[in-house]
Amino acid sequence: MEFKGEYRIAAPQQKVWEALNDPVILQACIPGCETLEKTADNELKAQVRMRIGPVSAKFGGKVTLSDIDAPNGYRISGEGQGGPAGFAKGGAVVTLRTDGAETILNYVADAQVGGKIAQVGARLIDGTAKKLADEFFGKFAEVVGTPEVVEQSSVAAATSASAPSVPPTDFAKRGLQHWMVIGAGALILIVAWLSMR
Amino acid sequence: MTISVSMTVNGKAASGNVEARTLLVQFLREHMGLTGTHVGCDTSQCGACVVDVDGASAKSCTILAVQAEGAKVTTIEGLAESAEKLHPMQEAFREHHGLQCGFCTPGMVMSAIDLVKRNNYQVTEDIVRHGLEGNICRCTGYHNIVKAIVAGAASMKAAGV
Amino acid sequence: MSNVSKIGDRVHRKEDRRFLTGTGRYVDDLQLSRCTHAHFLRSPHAHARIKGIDTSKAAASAGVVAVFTGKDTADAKVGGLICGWVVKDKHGVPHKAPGHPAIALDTVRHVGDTVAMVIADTAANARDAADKIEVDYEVLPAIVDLTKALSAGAPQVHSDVPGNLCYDWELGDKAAVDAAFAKAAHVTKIDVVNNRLIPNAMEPRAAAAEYDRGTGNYTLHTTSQNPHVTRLVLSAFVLGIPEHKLRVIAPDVGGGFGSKIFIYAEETLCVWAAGKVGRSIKWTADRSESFMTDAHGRDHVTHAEIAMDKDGKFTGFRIDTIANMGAYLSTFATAVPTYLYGTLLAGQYTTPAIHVNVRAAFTHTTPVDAYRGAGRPEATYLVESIVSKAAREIGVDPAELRKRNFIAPTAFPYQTPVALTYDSGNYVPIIDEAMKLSDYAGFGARQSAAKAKGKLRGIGISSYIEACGLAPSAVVGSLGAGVGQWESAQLRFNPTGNVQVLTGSHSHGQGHETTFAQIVSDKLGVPMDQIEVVHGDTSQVPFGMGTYGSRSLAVGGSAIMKAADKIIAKGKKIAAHLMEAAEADIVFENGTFKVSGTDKNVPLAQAVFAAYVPHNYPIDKVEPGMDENAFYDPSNFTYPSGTQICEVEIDPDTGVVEIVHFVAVDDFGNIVNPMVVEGQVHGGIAQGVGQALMEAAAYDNATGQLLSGSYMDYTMPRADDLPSFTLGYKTTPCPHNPLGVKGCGEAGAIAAPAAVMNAVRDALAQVGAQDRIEMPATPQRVWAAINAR
Amino acid sequence: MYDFAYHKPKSVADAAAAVKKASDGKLMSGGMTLIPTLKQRLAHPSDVVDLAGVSDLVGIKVDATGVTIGAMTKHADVASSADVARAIPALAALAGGIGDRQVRNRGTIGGSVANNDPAADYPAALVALGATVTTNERKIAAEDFFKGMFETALKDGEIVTSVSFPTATKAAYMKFPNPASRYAMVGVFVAQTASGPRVAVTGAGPAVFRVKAMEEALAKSWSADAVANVKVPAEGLNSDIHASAEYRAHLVTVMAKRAVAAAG
Repeated sequence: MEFKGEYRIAAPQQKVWEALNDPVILQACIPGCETLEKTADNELKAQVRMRIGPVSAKFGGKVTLSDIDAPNGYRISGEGQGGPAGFAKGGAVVTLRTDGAETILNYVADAQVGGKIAQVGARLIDGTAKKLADEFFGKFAEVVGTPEVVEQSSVAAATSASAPSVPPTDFAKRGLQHWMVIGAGALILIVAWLSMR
Repeated sequence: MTISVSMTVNGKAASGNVEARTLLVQFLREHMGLTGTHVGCDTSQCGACVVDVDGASAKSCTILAVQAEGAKVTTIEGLAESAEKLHPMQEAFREHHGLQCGFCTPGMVMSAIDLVKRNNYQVTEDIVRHGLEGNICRCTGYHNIVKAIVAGAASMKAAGV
Repeated sequence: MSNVSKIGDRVHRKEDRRFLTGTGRYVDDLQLSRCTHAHFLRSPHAHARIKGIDTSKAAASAGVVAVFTGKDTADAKVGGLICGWVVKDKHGVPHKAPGHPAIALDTVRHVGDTVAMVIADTAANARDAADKIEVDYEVLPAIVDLTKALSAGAPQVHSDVPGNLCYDWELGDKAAVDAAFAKAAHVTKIDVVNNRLIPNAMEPRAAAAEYDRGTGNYTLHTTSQNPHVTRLVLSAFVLGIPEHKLRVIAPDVGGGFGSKIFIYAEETLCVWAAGKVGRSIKWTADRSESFMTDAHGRDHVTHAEIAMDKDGKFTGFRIDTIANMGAYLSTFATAVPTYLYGTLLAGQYTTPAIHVNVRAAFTHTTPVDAYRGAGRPEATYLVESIVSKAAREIGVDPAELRKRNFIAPTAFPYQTPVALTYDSGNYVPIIDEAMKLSDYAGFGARQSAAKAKGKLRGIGISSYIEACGLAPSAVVGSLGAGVGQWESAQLRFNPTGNVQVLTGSHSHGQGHETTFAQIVSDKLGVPMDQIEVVHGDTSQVPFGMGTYGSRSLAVGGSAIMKAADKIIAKGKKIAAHLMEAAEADIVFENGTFKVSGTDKNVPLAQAVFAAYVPHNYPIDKVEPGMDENAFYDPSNFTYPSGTQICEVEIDPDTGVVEIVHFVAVDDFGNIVNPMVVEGQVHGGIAQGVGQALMEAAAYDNATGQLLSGSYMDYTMPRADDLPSFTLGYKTTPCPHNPLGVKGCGEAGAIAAPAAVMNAVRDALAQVGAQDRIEMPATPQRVWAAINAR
Repeated sequence: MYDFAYHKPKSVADAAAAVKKASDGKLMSGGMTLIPTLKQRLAHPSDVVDLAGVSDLVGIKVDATGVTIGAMTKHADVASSADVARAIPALAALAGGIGDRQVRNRGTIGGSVANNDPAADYPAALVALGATVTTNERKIAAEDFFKGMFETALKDGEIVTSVSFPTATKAAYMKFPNPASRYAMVGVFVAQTASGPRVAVTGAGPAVFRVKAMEEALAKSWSADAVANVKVPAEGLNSDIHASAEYRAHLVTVMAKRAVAAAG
């Protein structure tokens, strides 16, 4: 499963870069995130209590940053262990570029799940990713504000019955925006969440 | 958490102390020694574990023993009148070679009986094929199972069971 | 049931009563005293280095008796699991045989590879404890895509197997094939994928091991198709327990389809650990484990070309196949894509020149081995697909093209260009009967009617040949088999006249308790209810080779016939003495010894009684007792053949393929019990249809994760996926075994994939999509084929 | 399965209290999803609160305006109810096609809607018919109830007590099952309701959704042909080894067409 996207963020590049590296912002945006702490310069440790439907479990994740090119981007990779549920891992190359007073964020991310969750929950892997993207978005919108999407990608969000009049593409845009917020470290946590189903 | 459960199994009172997580099929197999009810999968699809709970077929691998508190449970061991006289559906399976390795058979027979009763003893090949949606057999290709159930429906009706 | 049965009677099965009343005894049904339970920790990764394992929390967990890792088994010098068939490559070099430890030592090589064994007082406690084992994995790149496994730069599965190549094998005359293609009037080419299947016997594998400290004896109750072979391998190669100290019992076994032939890590470890902890250990796989660890089947990719002359006669056939071995070599893995595949590529045809090249590759997937048909379904699918494609290309009816190329009935024994000598057969009457039963002539009208309602109808033919009744020991030995391929039987009469038939074959659904009893009843005139067939216990039954490859009746049944002949011969001596006649004058008919030309007679039961109570007995000439052994080693394989015709209707809106009619006409030689044979054919067809339309083991190419790891995603054929089948028979008896039988267990699964897929392709040809579909032809794939641009 | 504390309260209030009191409590109705999840060790609740003891959650009431089904009513009972078959035949037919016979004998409407599996059948009926979900605290319109994948408007301790379906002049449900699991790969429920035509799709996306374009087409002309050319965008739809998003999008149109034809 691969995600990519491009976003225009109404903030200067340095500020976006800092947000990408701010565990406090990230923890606030990740539902169920119990701890998120820097363990070294390029390493974060996280504990996430995650629930999707009947599934509920605790995941431990480790995140590593590499190819750091401040404030232009980095590669982030990591994995989460969910005990008997299996594991999730992933990585993303995130790049930032200034466009006037705003910042364009690009990412190419891949996510993998394994063990029991891949074996019995194949049908839900992609959907879970989308759902989690949506959850991040909602939370981030509160925390940071509403950025603007310039282009869509393969990631789309839930077409919820609660807003039936909105065509799926609008939801897709909303879903995509999450990724800007999620940025780096959070992606891995999302992946860890995926691994629950 | 240990809980005491009581139910009626094959017409006899049965009780035991189980963990909350104990499944009905585990209670039947491990506490009661009724090993005719089998476990063939872990996602509630194969139907090897089908038993009758209060007049309806059910997958005993997806019911907690505590959920069956007070229930009347019938397993494959409770069908035949005697060692010599099989239930008409069991007899139909034998007559039509509706089983090979025998592992799915108890669940298949229990489902078949429920299927026949719910269709008021009037079943066609098509009804039977669709009615077996919750049971998997790997040996027979279903051909003879279907024949057996159609025939078994008629003998159940004739026998009034 | 106090009747005498004859060969050919539809006798109801003796075994059914216990299965129907829930009193069968499968391994998991056993209640052993002071029994502990094992749980195996599985690798969640397809390829990883184990940097460390911390079992301390697991060992301290409630109820835990022991925790073992690869280090423990290595320290205890537990041997690796073996492959029992040595295939020599095109240069005469034996296949690569990398190590296969029962518990991974430092590297895991497929999802589900065994990482640790936990033994606890209950199954739940064992599982709770396994959750607490901490494994530090360094995840490594994995290769699961067979088409890329042999490419330069592919991740290596074993450091001692360069390029992942297990062997590069060939058979046939390459120069003759090249010459045929040089002169060909037409060449048809095809690329096929033979999809990986997961056997899914309904009873998951299980083991219950006991160790008796007083005697040092081990007992393993296990879900095996061949308990003696299990004992042999565990004793001689893996555990070193003397063979006479290990008893292997395969009680009622809930289906095998090949997957229970092999010697697996879990059963092995239960035996070893029972000795180690001094208590009984039981393990029953859950379905998830079955998906990950039962040997899978098939998994080939092939390019093939067939050359024809201007009359549509096949003149040359060349085949290039890559076969997946998985991460390790399972017990008979190497033989499947070679001697059970390459040798069958002549099919029913006179193609004079055939050359096949098979490269076997290691990948980070569950090991692949024999699954119902084993090699022969792959061969049949290829041959019958390319023949139907050729017929379409040259504009000849596919039935006609087949008939044009069939081996003539007068040509038997027929030597093929790929090693085998077919013993008997008559193919035209079979296809004619199949065409009649399927109303082949009326298909055009049905296709038009379907078209009128927007549906695509197609009809497909598959004419298969198989080599079964495995087989002459000398032949398989020369080809690399590590075991003989005879079968044993013992007829043990009791003084009161009833008889136990001990067979080295093993029934796990095939009905031996009935058909073998029928043979004895017919041959010796003993009533069915006086006969009991005993199998599956190494301490009761003489060494036997077990059941696979449609061999039980042809080889095991023949051994019973041979033992019965010995009983008759001995009985004649006793009867001659009792009737004061010359032995040469004694005839045996309907269970009675008679003096020829007189009305003097001695029933068999009386001779038996005399043998056990030899008061009036020719003790100087004959030993007392009536208990005869026989070992039968056939002089050739048997060659069942047949034609299946499948008719499908495709809904182009959804891509759903419905099988509207399925006909199978087989030549199984003589038939002992038609009811049982029909059941075997039905089940085989269902598995073949499953392969063609729905079943596939799906791995994620990037990670090696098994995505079809439960019945949520692995499509098992259900009752409403299948029609009722129409069956027919034509018989040419096998000329070289005493029953004239050929074997029927695999035929359905061998022929059906090509019959179904040829029908699907025929239907799709109406929209030009016939070459865009592979097995399994799922609704999505059919829809995509129709709508491809 | 990990062990847990088991409760079987006799009232909705007691059930709500029990689940609130638990550190990590789970409500169980039929258990058809929860128990397999627990067996796979994908959840580790401290407490399971079984609603089977709450007898007033079971039953079907039919009047001139519609059908009200108690939360603990089993699928098999909805499927075989002559009253439901008379009032909203498509609903009875849908219930008769959920899972398999044994699942229908245990699974309940309350459990199904509260779980909101993306491939569940009932949500399509609720949304298409404009049903109302009643809980121990309030009434929620179906469209506000289903929030996303496995996500509903239910708050902690809130318990579905019944679902009320208004009748429709025409309605039908067509399901294309996943070949392996038999869950809905795509299911389309169409209804001609008092407020106009409604088309709800399950299985195809992360959660049930309506297809406005089809509804508008049906408003103009209630016929299979009207929806036959309405394409649903593949973007955002589910994709797995059985069906790509494109194939699912295509099936939505095919199933919608068939559902309209079946509804008459």
